[in-house]
Amino acid sequence: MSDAVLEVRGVTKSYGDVQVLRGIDLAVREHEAIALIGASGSGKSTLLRCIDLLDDIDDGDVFLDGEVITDPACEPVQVRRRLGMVFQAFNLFPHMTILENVALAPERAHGVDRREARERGRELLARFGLAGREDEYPDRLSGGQQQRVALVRALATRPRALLLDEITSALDPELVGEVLSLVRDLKAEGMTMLIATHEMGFAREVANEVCFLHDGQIIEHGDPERMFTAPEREETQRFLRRLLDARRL
Amino acid sequence: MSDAVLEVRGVTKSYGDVQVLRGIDLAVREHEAIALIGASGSGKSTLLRCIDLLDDIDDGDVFLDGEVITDPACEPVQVRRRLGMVFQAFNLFPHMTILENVALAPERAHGVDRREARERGRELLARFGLAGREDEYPDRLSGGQQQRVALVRALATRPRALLLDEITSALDPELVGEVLSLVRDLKAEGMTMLIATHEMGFAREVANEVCFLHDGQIIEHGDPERMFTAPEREETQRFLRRLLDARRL
Amino acid sequence: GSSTSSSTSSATAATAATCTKDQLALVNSGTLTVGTDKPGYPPYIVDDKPANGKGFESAVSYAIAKQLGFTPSQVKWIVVPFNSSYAPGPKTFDFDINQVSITPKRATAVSFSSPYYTAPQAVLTLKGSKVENATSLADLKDAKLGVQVGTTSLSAVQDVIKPSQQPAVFNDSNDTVSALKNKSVDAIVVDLPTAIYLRDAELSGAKVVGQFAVPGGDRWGVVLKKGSGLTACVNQAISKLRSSGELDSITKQWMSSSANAPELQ
Amino acid sequence: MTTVPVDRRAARELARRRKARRGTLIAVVSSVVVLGGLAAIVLTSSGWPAVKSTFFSWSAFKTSFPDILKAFWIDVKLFIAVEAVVLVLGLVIALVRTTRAPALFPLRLLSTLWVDILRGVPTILVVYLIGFGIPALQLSGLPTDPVVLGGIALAMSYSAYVAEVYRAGIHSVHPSQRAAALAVGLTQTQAMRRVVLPQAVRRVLAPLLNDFISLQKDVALVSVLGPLEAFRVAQINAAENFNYTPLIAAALLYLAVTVPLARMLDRMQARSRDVTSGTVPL
Amino acid sequence: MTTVPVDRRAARELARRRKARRGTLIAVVSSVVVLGGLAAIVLTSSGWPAVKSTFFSWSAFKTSFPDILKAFWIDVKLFIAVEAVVLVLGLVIALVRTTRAPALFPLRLLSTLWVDILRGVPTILVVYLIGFGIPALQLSGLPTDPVVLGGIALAMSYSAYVAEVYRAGIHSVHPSQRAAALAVGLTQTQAMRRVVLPQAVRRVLAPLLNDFISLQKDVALVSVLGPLEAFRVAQINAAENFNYTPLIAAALLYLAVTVPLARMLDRMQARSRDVTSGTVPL
Ligand SMILES: Nc1ncnc2c1ncn2[C@@H]1O[C@H](COP(=O)(O)OP(=O)(O)OP(=O)(O)O)[C@@H](O)[C@H]1O
Ligand SMILES: Nc1ncnc2c1ncn2[C@@H]1O[C@H](COP(=O)(O)OP(=O)(O)OP(=O)(O)O)[C@@H](O)[C@H]1O
Ligand SMILES: [Mg+2]
Ligand SMILES: [Mg+2]
Repeated sequence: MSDAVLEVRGVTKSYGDVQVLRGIDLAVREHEAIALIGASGSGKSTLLRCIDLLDDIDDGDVFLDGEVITDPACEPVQVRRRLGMVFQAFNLFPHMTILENVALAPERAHGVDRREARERGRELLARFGLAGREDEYPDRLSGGQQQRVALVRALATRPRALLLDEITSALDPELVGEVLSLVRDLKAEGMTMLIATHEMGFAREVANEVCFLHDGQIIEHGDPERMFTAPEREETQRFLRRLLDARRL
Repeated sequence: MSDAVLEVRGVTKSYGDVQVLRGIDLAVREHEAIALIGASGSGKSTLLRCIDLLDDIDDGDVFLDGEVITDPACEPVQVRRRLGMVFQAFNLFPHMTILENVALAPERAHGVDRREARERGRELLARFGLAGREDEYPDRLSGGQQQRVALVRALATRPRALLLDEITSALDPELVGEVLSLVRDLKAEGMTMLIATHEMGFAREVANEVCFLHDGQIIEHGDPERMFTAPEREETQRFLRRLLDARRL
Repeated sequence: GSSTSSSTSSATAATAATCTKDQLALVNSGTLTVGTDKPGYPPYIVDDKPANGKGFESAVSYAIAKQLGFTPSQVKWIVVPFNSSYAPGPKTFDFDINQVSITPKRATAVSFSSPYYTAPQAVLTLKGSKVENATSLADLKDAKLGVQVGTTSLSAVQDVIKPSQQPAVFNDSNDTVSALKNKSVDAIVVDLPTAIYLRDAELSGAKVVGQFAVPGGDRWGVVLKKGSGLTACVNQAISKLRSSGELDSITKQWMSSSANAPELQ
Repeated sequence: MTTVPVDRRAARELARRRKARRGTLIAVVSSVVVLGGLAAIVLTSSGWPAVKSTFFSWSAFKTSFPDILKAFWIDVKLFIAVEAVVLVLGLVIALVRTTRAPALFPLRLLSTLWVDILRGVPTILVVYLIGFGIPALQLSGLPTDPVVLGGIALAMSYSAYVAEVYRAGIHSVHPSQRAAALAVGLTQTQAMRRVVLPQAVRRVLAPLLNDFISLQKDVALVSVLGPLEAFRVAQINAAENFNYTPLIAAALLYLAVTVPLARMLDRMQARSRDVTSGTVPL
Repeated sequence: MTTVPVDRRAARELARRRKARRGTLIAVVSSVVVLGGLAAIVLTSSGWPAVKSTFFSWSAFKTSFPDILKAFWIDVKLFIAVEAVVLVLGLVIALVRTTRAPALFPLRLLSTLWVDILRGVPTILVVYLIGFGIPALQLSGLPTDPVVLGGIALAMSYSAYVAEVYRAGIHSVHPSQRAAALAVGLTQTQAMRRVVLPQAVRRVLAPLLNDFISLQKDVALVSVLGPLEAFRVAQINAAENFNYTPLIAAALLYLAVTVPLARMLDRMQARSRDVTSGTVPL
């Protein structure tokens, strides 16, 4: 058994006849950030969803702190409480205020006292530059602010690791920076993270390792510097070239 | 009277107490592309909507081929038939097939014969790399393909000018390239365009002029090269710096 | 009893000459259209077929028709739900016969003939119920009583028995009987002929506790359109039937068993 | 670029206002003409006095109204009780119908049958079956009070309608909301209760209100079992005096409840549209 | 990284299947026990023979069914005609209520009144008012056929319900769809007809079906005006023979229409959810 916080071994997953994941191996060690890159439809979201047990896998194993969490005997709710996940579309609860969004899980899932949950929510929001907005509804905030709330919501339960699924791709470009810099801060504080992203510059800067997902397989992985400057596989090169066309490299 | 296809003069617009546009002046000459840049909330979408008469302006005038189209006596439906508009979120009609989406306006708004409208729709779709997908529903397509359909839908009525509202910002980065290259082709064919965009590289390459919208006013405009390398206004500089942070410059 | 209603006083105006078949203003000329609700129960209608001439109200109708000069084949029966018998505007019937009690208020909406029957109310219960052996109206005070909507029984109960609990009111005799069978009510109050019929035909172990008169008498008349010219002729026919004894013999034939229930005071 | 004529704004404002004014004028005039015409035709018709006295008689109204009002309390109490049961029962059925676990197939089948049958069968028949059938079974321990039995029958019938409304609402909430709720560590039940349902209910307020209003009126069906509720009292009054006015009196009582409910709902919907219109404005 | 144990997949599959099987078993057993228990209690109760003969008598069924079936055609014809009118009228009212032009305020007020009043007033009262009131006015040119008048009354009442359902549907379509339709050059009317409405209707199929089913059953109210439709025939049969079985027979006819409708709708909804689930999958 390795000392990884998160470990994925030979995970496969199909939707109907389509095999979306074809044997994924991956490990995230403590305080590390792994970047998951790859084209749309390559299976990034599916992998993160499977790790968070939001989808059943067909085969393989996922370990959290050495424990097999994909065992049918394992209680998914308990696992999800130890992980934090942030989605591309924020997925804030539109019928709750910002503070309610953040305090919901500590209170209901972790049994934290209501007053305390709100107090802590307030603090966290303040730390992420959202003081004074606690009682507003999510749709009053800009996209960048909404995504910051989503990050705070995931952090409020003090997760063992964070799963970030393209958390900036629904944002207006000039709002991307503020969210990325928060993730950068989290990394500096030692948060363990698995980050699906399209922000190559950011991946290069923050990630300890970059994995290129293609057609349900990690066909190339390694040091960020090398991955972006000297990719070995033709598919990786093609992918990076397309981003270059879109001026995203 | 200038020889501009589209001309905007002193346009103001408020939502309730908030003044969103504070006197916009702008002209797009034939075969020209003007890029409209600016932060989220600066009023880009509002301006384009006002030009397409999807919103009433408070003051000022908009001219299309020298004719005041913002006059209350002017029939908005006729004006919209002469302009094409593409939205950030594609806004395809989800209950119609791709071909029906494209053929709807020629048939219903321009009285083109049904058979002919579909024939022409088919041709256009094929030219934009969508042959064989005519009878699928929009949600079966990738974002890039959907946005290409939206472009085809706007072109199907042979508009005098195109209004493009951040048409790539809802796309996965590796799909951005394909849509941008279509717009590049349109420019080459001489299409007159007003383009709100966050893709600075693209704006720099394609636009004849770049206008920086800040807080409802065009506070700086000019040659793309100069705008990006030597912006005069402090607000422009700050905006560009933030994009730099997000690695979008 | 209360005085004759306004409609009966006009009877004198009718003459034999105006009451011939050809002189009458009918819904369908040449035919006497008679309305009644569906289903009709014995002893008023037999087999739910008013046209068979059997049953008290069917027989009365044919007797009136004969007086007016109609042959039985010239009498046409139509279904008139009770609640539509008093709708304003044109009527689909020449007269409607449906055990309708004559009251002055009702007479403001329709015209009534002079009464063809005066019905006593009866209390019907199941053997073993707590009111089985009641001998006076006072014994019924604490009973839960059931009645049928649109009948005089409800006001009879409220005005004469004055029970301590509100009576239960049902849509038709079927529901009323079901409630009695289910013991949701201790007894039901209906007109006497109906009580006898229900006891004999629809319930086993039922008993008519007794009969009582409604103050002023529950007098039934046929319903006609307000101000109908036919009213006088029908009244004339009824009074002829009464004076010739024919009404009496029809009543005896169909309502004979009415007598043998004890009077409740 | 040339300058904007200074009087443009004023001219535009004027033109707009003139157009609006003409529109209003046309609408008002046409409404008044049509309605006034109809009213004139009705009021001058030869039958109007007869219609007026049978449907809109002030004296009949005055004498019947107090009784009807008193009986209306049965309606109100029964309505509130049944509505509470229906809201819960309908929700349970909807939740069962939306589960997908193969293990729950039998329950799903049962709830589908419940909905299909109880929605398809006339409510009055359910009232008969429960109201006359249950006491006829002569089982001890079962309720025999006709009001209670009628209430049970109404609750059964309406739970089927309301379950379908809830189900439509639940389906309309995007699955990503449930995923987000599970991801923060809520259980399936909590995710449903705290995240999906509040949004689902908000979206089906209008059809729910439709069913409330229907239920309020169908409370009158309980009268076939004997109780004297408002509409029955009105019917008795109508039959007694051969005058339909008491029914109008009863209808006014219904309106006094339903119209404020509808207005309140309109306001709630307007507000919830402002606040929770969705995540990303597309 | 270590290798995956080869038997993992099989083990997991097995465990999953065992769990599912146990779940099914529990569900089946509990359903059977509860239903069987209920059935046993009912069937062995001392009153069951009486209940059976009054509600479920085969001979009463056989004798009444042909008459009821014949009368059912009136229901079917009337239902179809009224439903068609309701769908159009309800739509018109909903469209008027969703306009915002200040000029149309009087029309909006009228349609709000229409909805509030006709939804709040018991349908039976509308049937009385139209069915007895209109002929009583003695105006020439107006229909006097009770079936037609009853149909008009039902259409008025249900148009109010259906208008509210449509309105909810229209509000649920994102304004950007309308903007896109206008932008390609469609008129307001075309945008509504071709783009907004098709999507709106799909979203409110379930509550619309609820209202269809209610209407189908309320067709029976027309019988107060005289026509003998199925439920009325069943009631007469029931009252005649002191047996409720004919009502069950009528209910079976209703179910024969509504259950297939419900199943069809379920399938339509499932399909439309697949095809038009929205633009961007968030
Ligand atoms: N619920 C589902 N049912 C069927 N197919 C699905 C489902 N979810 C995802 N897929 C398919 O699985 C594949 C992988 O999807 P996934 O969302 O994991 O890709 P991704 O790498 O996250 O792409 P993106 O960058 O667009 O988010 C796609 O082809 C997608 O169509
Ligand atoms: N219908 C509306 N009602 C009220 N305010 C509105 C409305 N539409 C836009 N606004 C406001 O007008 C301002 C300008 O919005 P607009 O959408 O034009 O900006 P934008 O430049 O297109 O931004 P983005 O890059 O996010 O699309 C914003 O502050 C916005 O909140
Ligand atoms: Mg993804
Ligand atoms: Mg915009």
